[in-house]
Amino acid sequence: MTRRFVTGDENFSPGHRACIGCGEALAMRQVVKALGDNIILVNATGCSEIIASALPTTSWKIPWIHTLFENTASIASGIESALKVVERKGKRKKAKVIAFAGDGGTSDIGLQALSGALERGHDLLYVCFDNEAYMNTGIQRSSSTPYGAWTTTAPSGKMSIGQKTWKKNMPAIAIAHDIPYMATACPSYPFDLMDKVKKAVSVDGPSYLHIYVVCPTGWRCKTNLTIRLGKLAVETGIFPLYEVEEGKYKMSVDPPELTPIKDYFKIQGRFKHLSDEVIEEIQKKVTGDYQRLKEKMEGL
Amino acid sequence: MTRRFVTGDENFSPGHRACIGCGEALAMRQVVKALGDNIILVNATGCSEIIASALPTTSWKIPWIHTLFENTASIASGIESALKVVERKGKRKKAKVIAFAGDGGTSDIGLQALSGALERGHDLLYVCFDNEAYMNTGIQRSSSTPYGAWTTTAPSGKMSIGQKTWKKNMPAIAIAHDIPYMATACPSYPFDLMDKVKKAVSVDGPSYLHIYVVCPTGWRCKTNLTIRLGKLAVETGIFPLYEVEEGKYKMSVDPPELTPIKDYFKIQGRFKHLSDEVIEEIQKKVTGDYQRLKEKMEGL
Amino acid sequence: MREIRIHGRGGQGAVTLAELVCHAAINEGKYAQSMPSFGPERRGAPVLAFLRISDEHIKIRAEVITPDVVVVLDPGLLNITDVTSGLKSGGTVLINTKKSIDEIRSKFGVESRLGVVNAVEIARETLGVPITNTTMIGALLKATKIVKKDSLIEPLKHRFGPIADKNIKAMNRAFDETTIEEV
Amino acid sequence: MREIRIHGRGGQGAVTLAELVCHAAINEGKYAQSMPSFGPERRGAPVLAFLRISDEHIKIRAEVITPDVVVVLDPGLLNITDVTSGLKSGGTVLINTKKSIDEIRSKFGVESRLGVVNAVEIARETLGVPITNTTMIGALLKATKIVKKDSLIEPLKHRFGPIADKNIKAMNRAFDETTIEEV
Amino acid sequence: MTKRVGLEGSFAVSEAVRMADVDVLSAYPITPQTHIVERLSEMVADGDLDAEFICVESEHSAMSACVGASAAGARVFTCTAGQGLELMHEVLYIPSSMRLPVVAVVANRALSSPLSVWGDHSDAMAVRDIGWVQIFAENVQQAYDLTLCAYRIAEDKDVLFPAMVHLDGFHLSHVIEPVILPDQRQVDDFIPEFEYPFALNPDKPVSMGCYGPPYIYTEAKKSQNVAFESSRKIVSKAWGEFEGIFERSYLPVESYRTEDADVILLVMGSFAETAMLAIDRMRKEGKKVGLARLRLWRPFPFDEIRKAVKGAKLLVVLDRCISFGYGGPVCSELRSAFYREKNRPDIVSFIGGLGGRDITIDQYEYMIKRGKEISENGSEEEFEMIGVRQ
Amino acid sequence: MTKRVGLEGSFAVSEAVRMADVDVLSAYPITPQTHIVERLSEMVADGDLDAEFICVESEHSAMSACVGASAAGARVFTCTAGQGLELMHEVLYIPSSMRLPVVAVVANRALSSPLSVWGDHSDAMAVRDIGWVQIFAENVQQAYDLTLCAYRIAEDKDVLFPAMVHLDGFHLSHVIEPVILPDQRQVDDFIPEFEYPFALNPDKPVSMGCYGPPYIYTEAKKSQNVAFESSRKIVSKAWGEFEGIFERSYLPVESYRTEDADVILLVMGSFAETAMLAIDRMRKEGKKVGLARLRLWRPFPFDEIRKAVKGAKLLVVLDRCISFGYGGPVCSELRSAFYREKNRPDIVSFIGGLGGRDITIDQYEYMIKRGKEISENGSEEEFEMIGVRQ
Amino acid sequence: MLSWKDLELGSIVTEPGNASAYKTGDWRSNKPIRDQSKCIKCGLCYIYCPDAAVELSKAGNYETNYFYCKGCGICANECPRGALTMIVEEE
Amino acid sequence: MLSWKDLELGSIVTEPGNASAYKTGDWRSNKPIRDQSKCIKCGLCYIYCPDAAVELSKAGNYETNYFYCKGCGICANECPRGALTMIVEEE
Ligand SMILES: Cc1ncc(C[n+]2csc(CCOP(=O)(O)OP(=O)(O)O)c2C)c(N)n1
Ligand SMILES: Cc1ncc(C[n+]2csc(CCOP(=O)(O)OP(=O)(O)O)c2C)c(N)n1
Ligand code: SF4
Ligand code: SF4
Ligand code: SF4
Ligand code: SF4
Ligand code: SF4
Ligand code: SF4
Ligand SMILES: [Mg+2]
Ligand SMILES: [Mg+2]
Repeated sequence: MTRRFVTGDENFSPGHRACIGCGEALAMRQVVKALGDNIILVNATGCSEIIASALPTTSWKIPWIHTLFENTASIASGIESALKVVERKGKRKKAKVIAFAGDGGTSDIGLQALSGALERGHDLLYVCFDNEAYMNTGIQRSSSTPYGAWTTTAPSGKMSIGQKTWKKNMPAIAIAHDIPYMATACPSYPFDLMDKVKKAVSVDGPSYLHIYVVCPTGWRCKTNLTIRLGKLAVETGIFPLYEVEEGKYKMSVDPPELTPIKDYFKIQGRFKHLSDEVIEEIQKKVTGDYQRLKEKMEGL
Repeated sequence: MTRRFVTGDENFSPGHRACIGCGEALAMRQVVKALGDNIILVNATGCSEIIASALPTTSWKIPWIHTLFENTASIASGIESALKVVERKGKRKKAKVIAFAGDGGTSDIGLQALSGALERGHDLLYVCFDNEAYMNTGIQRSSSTPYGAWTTTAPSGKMSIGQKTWKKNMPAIAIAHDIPYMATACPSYPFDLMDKVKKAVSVDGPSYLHIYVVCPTGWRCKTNLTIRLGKLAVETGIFPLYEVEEGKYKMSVDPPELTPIKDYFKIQGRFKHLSDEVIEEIQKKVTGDYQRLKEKMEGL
Repeated sequence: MREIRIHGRGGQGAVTLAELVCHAAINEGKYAQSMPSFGPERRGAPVLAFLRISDEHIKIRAEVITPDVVVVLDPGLLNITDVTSGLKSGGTVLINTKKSIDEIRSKFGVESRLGVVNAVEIARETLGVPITNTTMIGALLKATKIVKKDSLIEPLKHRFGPIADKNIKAMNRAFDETTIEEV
Repeated sequence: MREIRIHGRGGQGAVTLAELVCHAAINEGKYAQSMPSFGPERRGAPVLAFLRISDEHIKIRAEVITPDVVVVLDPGLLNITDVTSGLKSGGTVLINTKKSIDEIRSKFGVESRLGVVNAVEIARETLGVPITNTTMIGALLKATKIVKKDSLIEPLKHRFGPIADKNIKAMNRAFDETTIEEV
Repeated sequence: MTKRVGLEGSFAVSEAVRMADVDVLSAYPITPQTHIVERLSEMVADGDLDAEFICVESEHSAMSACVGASAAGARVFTCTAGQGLELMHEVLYIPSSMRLPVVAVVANRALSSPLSVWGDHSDAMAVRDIGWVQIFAENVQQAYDLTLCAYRIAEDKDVLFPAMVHLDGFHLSHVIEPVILPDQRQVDDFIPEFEYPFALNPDKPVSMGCYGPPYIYTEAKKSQNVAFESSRKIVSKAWGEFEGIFERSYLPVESYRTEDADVILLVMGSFAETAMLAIDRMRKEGKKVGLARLRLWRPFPFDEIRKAVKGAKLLVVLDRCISFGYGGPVCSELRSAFYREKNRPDIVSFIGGLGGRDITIDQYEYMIKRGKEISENGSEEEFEMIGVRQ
Repeated sequence: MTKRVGLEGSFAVSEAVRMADVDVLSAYPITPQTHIVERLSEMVADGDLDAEFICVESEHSAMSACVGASAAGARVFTCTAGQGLELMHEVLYIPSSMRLPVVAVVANRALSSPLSVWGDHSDAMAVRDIGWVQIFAENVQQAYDLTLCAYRIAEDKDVLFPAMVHLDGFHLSHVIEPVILPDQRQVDDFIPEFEYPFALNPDKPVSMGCYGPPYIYTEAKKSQNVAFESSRKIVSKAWGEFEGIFERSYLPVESYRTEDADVILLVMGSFAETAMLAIDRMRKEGKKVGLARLRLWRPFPFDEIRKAVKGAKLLVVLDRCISFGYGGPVCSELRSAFYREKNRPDIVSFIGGLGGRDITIDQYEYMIKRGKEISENGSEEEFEMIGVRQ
Repeated sequence: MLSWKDLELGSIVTEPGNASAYKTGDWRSNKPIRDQSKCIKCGLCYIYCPDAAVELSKAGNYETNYFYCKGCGICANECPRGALTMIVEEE
Repeated sequence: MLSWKDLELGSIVTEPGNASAYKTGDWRSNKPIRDQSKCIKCGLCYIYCPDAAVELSKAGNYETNYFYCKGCGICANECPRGALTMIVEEE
């Protein structure tokens, strides 16, 4: 059934070295399936890059480039501009430029390059794979790590509950750049995800996709829970699926009632130290944020 | 009259080398007046820094540090953290840390450092002096330069109307970081400005002030129009004065009717090449944006 | 100096095994050194860890290429790697397996001194999870006496806190249950 | 080689003066070099510009310290700087002023060859703005014949486009109206 | 048809970029480089140059965008100075190791702190290990010529390394001098249309920038260095071709009145011509002195410098950069290059011209004299600083 | 009471930081430095270290935050590696020129591209001009000791420069070895509470980082360099004090069996002890060979290295870094240091150990032998690369 | 063993997807077994596999490619029909 | 002329506000003249001056400090009473 709507090509070929059950690798696979062949991929340092490019091998069947951790959007900008001129001068036709980066590469060290690219209006799609920490280097906190989560640099301890800051709202920051298309997605909802990828690449100008990806290694959970946890993130309202087209908000999945976050927390090692009070505090924040987000939706 | 509400101290002492009629120097003066003595100032490279610190002299009477162009918020973060520990360890009492930067230092090269500082929740006030271009280096475009404006790197010409991108919305980006206090201000409204400075420093955590400052040199206007142009920016809705406290929006000045932008454009050299059509296009955008902003206001 | 190489999979604790024994040796006043194979290997991928123990300051700082002892945490690795590679003559191979010594010898052609123990079963039963690194320490100590068994207690306690006791038990059981065939 | 130093204020076009004459000289086939004082001086602040003209390739690349000619764009500068500093013996000072040669000599003690012209008035009347740089080119040419007056036409056209003619007029008028006193 | 015009150094560079028909420009303004970006912006705005100008938000992105554009097969240009070159430091390693022929012009500037917008060679020296071709200009004509040459060199199929042209901040970037501009056809002959062999292209997918485990990293660096070293001869070849077309010649090491010189002064960049005036003066007094300039700094011209200095007893080196706690980098590398030579000159080290400080003709003369003293009697110090107020 | 424990290199560094009672930590994770930040995070989370840990968004900010905190009078620490050190390159000049005693530990790592998380000295060499005290550790004990010493040195009122301790990525950072930990009181004696003379403080306002026109820039650099040079003797003094308290001794240049050596091998960092094994083997065969290590790299120990090599005919230098188109930086600087000496050894250059490639005992032996050959018969190449697959 | 001369310019890899020769099946400790009789060909196991280890056979069946399957158990967990069972990999 | 030995550690400036000795009045080409009789002491000229060149005298009058006044004309432009006039600076 699925195969009818989805290409059988795996331009991100198997044989990659992601951890067993990696949600990021899965998301990459789904995104690449929806992208087609006429693309050029720019990859930030991070799991997405390191699992697929040990010299002298590559998992990539489409043109792919990695240079550094923080400059992905700028490399992509350069390529996009080059393609523009090269096409204008009649040398070659344009391809769509796609950037892949983790949450660290996006909301921390690569934020400025991204902001610049969005502001300048390059015709490219930037995809952030948000596994809520620096996983490639071994589970350090990022600004995208959720409040209360354990990481190696925001460990729980006598003086610490784990991550002390609330998750940076990258989708909101992207939207504040007034770009034509922004959406959130999760590979637990593959068709929604692939639809959004297609919409995003069809836009002329910058688009941004923020994809929630489960990392069993960093989240300290079983490898077979990758899909389940992604669904729970959506069903609890922790990671709402929505899109913003030309400033208009639309909810993609709107559960009639939000599942309590503790259902999501309890199957992950990174939250196991949290007291009921802290969980309650987080529950309030999640509910409130979800409510405020829904208020932005058109036709509600 | 004025003097009754305002300190006579000039911690930013005269003898500075700003251009004749500089709006940035004026804004700095007003901000510093409202800040009091128990502060430490961190200054990005830019006009604000270069006009007041030629070795072996300084215009500053409060502790002041400049290092580079892009790292102002990070230097400030370091100082703030140091003061925290030093106070905790009983060595010295805290002072408020203030960061000064231009629009380039804020919305371009220093954006990431700023975003990090806001996210981490340091107790500091970041002030952006927005003169809508890189003035210190001679009027190059920044992402804060308004659409259509001439600058040396976005010159008008046969193939160009000047700046081709819409002004980056730094206040919106700051708000997307969920900080406790954000406000826009302009030294043409000195009491509003100074009130906001005082509110901003009284907040515990990060606050952001975006101050519109007229640059007669870069805007190609007469030196005596600095105040007038600031008022026009507000009255046309080009630069609305508002504040956002804990997510709640409030308009500071709300003209019953917006002045047409051409009144503002026509006394500045940087817009003189614009056709009526382009001005019309900009007028629409200004009106629309102003409307959308007003919709966010509480109790409207 | 004795050199030990541990074969495992990312996430199985090969490095922890090396570390724990290293600490034990140092606490005994010996010189010791442990290190992982340096690389970005992921959960599931075959990995190595290394250990050296000596009576003098150890000056070499490189992967162990000619081990005196090889410890294999995951029997599946036997299918895909030659775990005996570089083994010094007279060296020992210790394998977590439910197979017998003879089966191993015939199936994988291991000719050296060989020890086997069903560490998965021990770990499942003692720890509740099939994590075999602390268990295999028992086998290592049985086969080599490289450190005293008691010397492991403090490192295990430090590392595992409340679940240290279970791990000590697993180690002890493996010590008892390891079968070694000299050659 | 002849060396010229121009005194002005940020925004008054001292550098442009140097550039225009430099271009004129180069177009005549001469060697020439012009440069600003290197620094972050702001609109209003006293600034310098430099010009060298020679029949050979110019190898020195430093500020002019011992000028043959000094051009002063803003009379106010006389109050705050010694514009004659380093002037070569036999050198010339050219000042935009409404004062007479005698007044200048007595008030500021200038003893060298001296030229004055009311460039502000000329600029106001010809250009509509008190920007005196192109005007003072007229004075410079009158005093030194360092390049031909016609040689300025192309550079002025290139630089000022539609308003070049007015500038040419201002230059010509200053050329005519400059009073020079030899010593 | 060539023409002789007055051009500011920055405009001369811009002309070269325009005539090279660059596809993508990406740069961030910084004094004293600003006039280059401004002039290029005008050219693009006026349709005189059909290129995309990416107005990036920082130098880090400027270089990154160039890397991306170059990987996509475009001819690219960037320019920067001082702090800007520092901010892109990490990125600079990329085009040299990925073999992308990015061309950059650096208007040399001193480094903070204290902040200085004025020229010295600290920025240029901070990138000497990175594997870019580095060429120093000494006048405005050279700023034009060498920018053109940078494309010819970088894009040669036997080079494919990035190239950097250094012109001293203000002293060259802000000075107007006469320049001979060639005909466009001459330029087209000299730098033909460029096709990168592995441009990112869906028709022929490649992976660029895979990571290098220990198994392969040393080999990657060996192949990079061998290729870089061998591009030295292409530099000379390109300059030979340049001379054929444009009738001006360049050499990796250029000498001035060194034929029978006992003492040779060595400087780089815009100070060279002023130093010639000192040499002229001393020659007039009968002193056997000469001047050498490293036109090519990387790849380092070992053979050429050894030849150029042959016979001299003393080499006096002026560095415009200080490696703190060590000394002048140019002097250090020259000494190393001569270390194993049979008939090597003594080499004495001076440092000066920092942060925009000029060096006068007198000071050059002093260095030569003092250099001889040091050579004969030794010195307490590893180097001497010139023109510092005591 | 001292105690002997097994510690990973990264944990040893963390222990030193904890015992130094650092006030502000600011770092960004990067392999192979991660274990340091992780361990320190734990210490702070558990209340074992009363410090603010600023989890910055990049290395550029990590160093900037340290600069800010140091200027405010705090004792600070950061650590990084490879790309991270590169990304903070511009910022590194600030504490050295503003005289802020920031302490950084660098887990040396090779530079991209190709990306390598493994060790070599390219990152360390890329900062050799910047004016930081640079010290190389060769085992885990030294990683601990030298981190402590870095505070003692950096904060000395006659130094007030930032200091960097280099430990080789993985080879030291990820290896557990026995370490002798001192008593807290010993540490407190060694590094007393620190008060920066001009800390940012409203009670006594100063302006830091004013800009320097040409009028003053050269003077600023002169005073910086003189102060930096003279901090060399404080390094030795500090190590003397260290020995007094902790009974382990360090020297700017350390020698191993060099007494009567004809040939001296020179290496830096974690390779040194393995090289000793090669020396031992050759000594057993009666060869007069020895080993020298630069413990202190900046300020460069001119006198000490000249003394240490006195009498040797040949110095064989192994660089773990390549200055592309030139050669090994350590070798180059050594040659320059010996250039004007009367009885100077021949110096031969090898490069190896790049991107995590080990050097075997056999290869050290080879270098010594091949070095002699080259010394006698010369070589086509300026340097030879070790362990590269042909 | 590659020599330095074998490396492509800039260490570029010119063989697209050559990493597919790497057998990630070697990582597997647990193995999914499909009961085709229960399978309704919904394809979820296909679209959810991080390692693209589920393939549609010519016959129209979904089958696990054990060359790549790392044994995460996602397919088994998500199969709406319980057609997949994880078993311990044989030694 | 400062020697290198005169510089403070790190070129720090320890004399707060010593730039106030710099006479920016020298930059002035136009000069504001105040007609105190028209002045209502609103202080706008004070609060709007970029150069802090308007001072309140002991007598309670606003007065221009020509040591600093650069002559921008802002005060004159913004004075609600037209109490300020710009005149050309004398030679
Ligand atoms: C300048 C620089 N700093 C740090 C690193 C180390 N580093 C590489 S990947 C990474 C974390 C990546 O995190 P994220 O972007 O979230 O991607 P993930 O690995 O989680 O998919 C870090 C810290 C680097 N390569 N370069
Ligand atoms: C890394 C770096 N890049 C560029 C510069 C050059 N630079 C200094 S200030 C400046 C522009 C400042 O613009 P803005 O922040 O808007 O402040 P303004 O001068 O307009 O007040 C630039 C480009 C620099 N100092 N450092
Ligand atoms: S660490 Fe997490 S994101 Fe990275 S490969 Fe493993 S599972 Fe995937
Ligand atoms: S350029 Fe503009 S902002 Fe800068 S000092 Fe001059 S007027 Fe003020
Ligand atoms: S998920 Fe289950 S039912 Fe669906 S195709 Fe796979 S095996 Fe068949
Ligand atoms: S177990 Fe995991 S890897 Fe194997 S086929 Fe199922 S989903 Fe794919
Ligand atoms: S603005 Fe005018 S009225 Fe007001 S105080 Fe100044 S001079 Fe007086
Ligand atoms: S003219 Fe300008 S500088 Fe002078 S007092 Fe008035 S506002 Fe101030
Ligand atoms: Mg991540
Ligand atoms: Mg600005």
